[in-house]
Amino acid sequence: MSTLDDKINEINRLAIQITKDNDDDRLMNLSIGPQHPGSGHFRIVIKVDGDYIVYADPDIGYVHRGEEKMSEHRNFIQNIPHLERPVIHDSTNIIYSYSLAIEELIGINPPRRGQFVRAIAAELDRLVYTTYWLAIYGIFLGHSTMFMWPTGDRELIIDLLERMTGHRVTHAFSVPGGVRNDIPYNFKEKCLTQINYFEKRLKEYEDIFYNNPLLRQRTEGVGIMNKEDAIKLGVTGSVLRASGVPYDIRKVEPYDVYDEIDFKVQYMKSCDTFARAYVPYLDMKESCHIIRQLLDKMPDEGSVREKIVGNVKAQPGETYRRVESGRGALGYYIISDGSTKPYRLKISTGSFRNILALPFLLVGSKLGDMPAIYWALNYWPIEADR
Amino acid sequence: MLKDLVNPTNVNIYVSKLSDVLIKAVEEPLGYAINWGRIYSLWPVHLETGCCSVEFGAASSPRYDVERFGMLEAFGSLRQCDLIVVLGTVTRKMAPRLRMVYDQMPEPKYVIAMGACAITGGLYLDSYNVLPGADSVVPVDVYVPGCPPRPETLIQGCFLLQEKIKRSKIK
Amino acid sequence: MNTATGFIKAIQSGTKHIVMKRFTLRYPEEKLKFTGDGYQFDPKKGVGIAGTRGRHILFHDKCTGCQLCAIACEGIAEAITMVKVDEQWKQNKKSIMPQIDYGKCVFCGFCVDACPFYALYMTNDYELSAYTKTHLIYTPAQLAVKPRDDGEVEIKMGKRGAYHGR
Amino acid sequence: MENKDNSFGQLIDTSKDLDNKITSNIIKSAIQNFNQKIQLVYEKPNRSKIFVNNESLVEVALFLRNTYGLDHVESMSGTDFPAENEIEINYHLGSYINQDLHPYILNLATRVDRENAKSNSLINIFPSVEYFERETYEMLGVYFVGHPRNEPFLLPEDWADLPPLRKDFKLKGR
Repeated sequence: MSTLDDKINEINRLAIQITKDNDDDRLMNLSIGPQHPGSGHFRIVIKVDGDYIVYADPDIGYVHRGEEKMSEHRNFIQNIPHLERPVIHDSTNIIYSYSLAIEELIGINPPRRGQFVRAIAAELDRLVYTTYWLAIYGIFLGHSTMFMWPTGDRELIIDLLERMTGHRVTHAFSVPGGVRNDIPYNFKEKCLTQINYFEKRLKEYEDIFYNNPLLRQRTEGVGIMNKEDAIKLGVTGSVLRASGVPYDIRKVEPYDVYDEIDFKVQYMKSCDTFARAYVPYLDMKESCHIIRQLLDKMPDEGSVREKIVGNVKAQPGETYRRVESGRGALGYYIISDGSTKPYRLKISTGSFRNILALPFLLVGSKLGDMPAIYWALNYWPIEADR
Repeated sequence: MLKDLVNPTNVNIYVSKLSDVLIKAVEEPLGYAINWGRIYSLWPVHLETGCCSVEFGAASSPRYDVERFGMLEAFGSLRQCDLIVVLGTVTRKMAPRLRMVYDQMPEPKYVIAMGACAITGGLYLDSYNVLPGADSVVPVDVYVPGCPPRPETLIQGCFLLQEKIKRSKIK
Repeated sequence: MNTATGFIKAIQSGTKHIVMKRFTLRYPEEKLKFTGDGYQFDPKKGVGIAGTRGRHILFHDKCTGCQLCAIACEGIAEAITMVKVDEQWKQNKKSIMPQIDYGKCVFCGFCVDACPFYALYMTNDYELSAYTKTHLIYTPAQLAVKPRDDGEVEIKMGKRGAYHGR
Repeated sequence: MENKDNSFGQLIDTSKDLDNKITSNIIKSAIQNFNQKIQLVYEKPNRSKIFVNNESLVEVALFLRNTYGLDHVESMSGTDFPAENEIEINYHLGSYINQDLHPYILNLATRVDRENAKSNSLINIFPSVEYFERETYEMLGVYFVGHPRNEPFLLPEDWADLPPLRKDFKLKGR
């Protein structure tokens, strides 16, 4: 008998000691991803105290493919297919700034009609990216309709882009010197009808998703990043604009034909997750306006491409060109030594800059808010990893 | 005479013979039934290895709606899945995780390699961080080419996989 | 906005879709119709002709075996290799023609841009899935086959929303 | 390739263009403040590049941030120059506060020795540089003094090769 009692006492004593001695037991380590319905190609190490996150450390690099090193071994045209892979559903924009940089290094100017076609493709791609982002945001918050509607309406835009470029998502459409092919016959009318229909559908998103009291409760006042913090962290794109800084590369440093286009920079001052989720939606509405203007102002005739040979040589020098992509400023820093290949190529992407804000926003918030905060950062893991 | 036939040793033999006949009679239809069940409940693991996940998402969109065929219903739990779609590039950092996920899945399990990167490494043939294809990590049943493949191609690949399952013998 | 109004509006906007047309493309029965016969390139003008970038088509009577497509693909995916063919053509002294490995091909179409003799185009064929890797390698003879012409459905706009129709 | 000598003849006369006037003012005053420590490499519309010694990197960055409101890092990269046995580090500075400087990007460049690559971290001046510096440490092997986390980031945990963006790291088959 005594032995059993002793044992029980011993166990109780040990158990009490363990829970007492180790304060770290209060903290639980969570590793979210890479196999997790709400993570994607991304892992985040989180420590929670009860329900509150006290430590967050993003562990990225699951899709790091060494694009910057690879591009040193390919010529300027051969670089296009692999450089657009980081964001395949926003591939015109990621090649747009590359094209601008190479055009500057080679010293050519695309024809005017080519510039318009490229801008149309870029705006359509922004719609494709943002609708996909919105669909995943819907499924993150458990709103299945918001997965189905944007993915369905996204196909309208993908259909347009496919007619225009020849592939659903990886277009390889914008090249240094313009675009690869002219728009097909009666594209203009089709584009206008589908964009008008898409815009009508966008209004319905507001009713079912953005004005939905459940979404409001999950996002309003959650993950606040005020203006000073946003500037300090150097975030970009919709995350920055949601914090009350009206900064859009299309406006502040217009490239190609954007200085002829009349549009507003959409921004909000509420600085919370709802603002970060709402600004891309406002951007989509603005994109529809821009596309209509571009179609209207586009010259009917003319060449679309200044043909360059595959092994074109660049002037020695360096350049930094950027465009406004779906996730913010997307810059290419290219150093050329006068050969047919870049000496060094650096992609500065919006995702890589925005992910810095994730630990800042997560620490102190509740675990249940993690998906809402994480995906509202407009983060696409592959683009950050490159 | 009858007594000889029905002694305990003989009964054992009869029963075993009868069960052999029964198994033979049942095996094929039963296997067919089990396979039939399997092909219409292909549940994939939600492990995104690369950028083909965008077109995987598009495949479950209202336009293509693969759930019409009872497959690719995403967001299942790992332990209840029988299909893993390798969605693109397998990097060195992701490869151990991919194998880990594959090992945790219950038998029978099937693998679809989606996209050029998952088949041979594709564009990243000389990259320092990309493996030349998913079949160096997991055995692959069906290859779906494209970069990324159209959702139609993925659906066609799933039809091929269904055909393969239909013709396989259950153990 | 009031919470109750928000819910009612959300439900209302969803309910409207009961009467909307089905957007789904019934894939194996119906196939999409594309703009043209596939992506083509006009070397004289220096611009392409819009079209879907699917499997390639090789015109044996025009291919000269100049390897420009293979050189273009060298830095992209190394999908094209030049192989010997049995046929004899006047313009193709070496009798070599491209063979494409679709396990590597990324359908960027830069090989089509590189071809100066109108010999290599792309088609609307996209159904290429296979059980083994070797089935993905298309020989010049296989590449010469014109895909069967089907696909007649495209997105249409109606009063009850977008749908796929003829 | 790099024109490192400092000559004011390179300055484009930009008295008409407002943007360029501001940017040349920045560079002029910076050069006046840090006598001999800053060299102008080039100046183009909305882009310019200055070169500083690694010792004075932090004070120049601090001066640029406090005086002109170049408050965040757009991009940061390193480039390997094996011929000169040096690694160049570029900080692309931009501004959100100063509205006139919105389109402007200043490339703040410095060079460190290739064998013993060590540079001062700017993390206390620009918090936005944190992940960029971690990436540069990993990809080029430049140790940042003062950075709390010089550790693997993008590459696999068991990476035991050269830093991949150095020029003597060869890709297979190239």
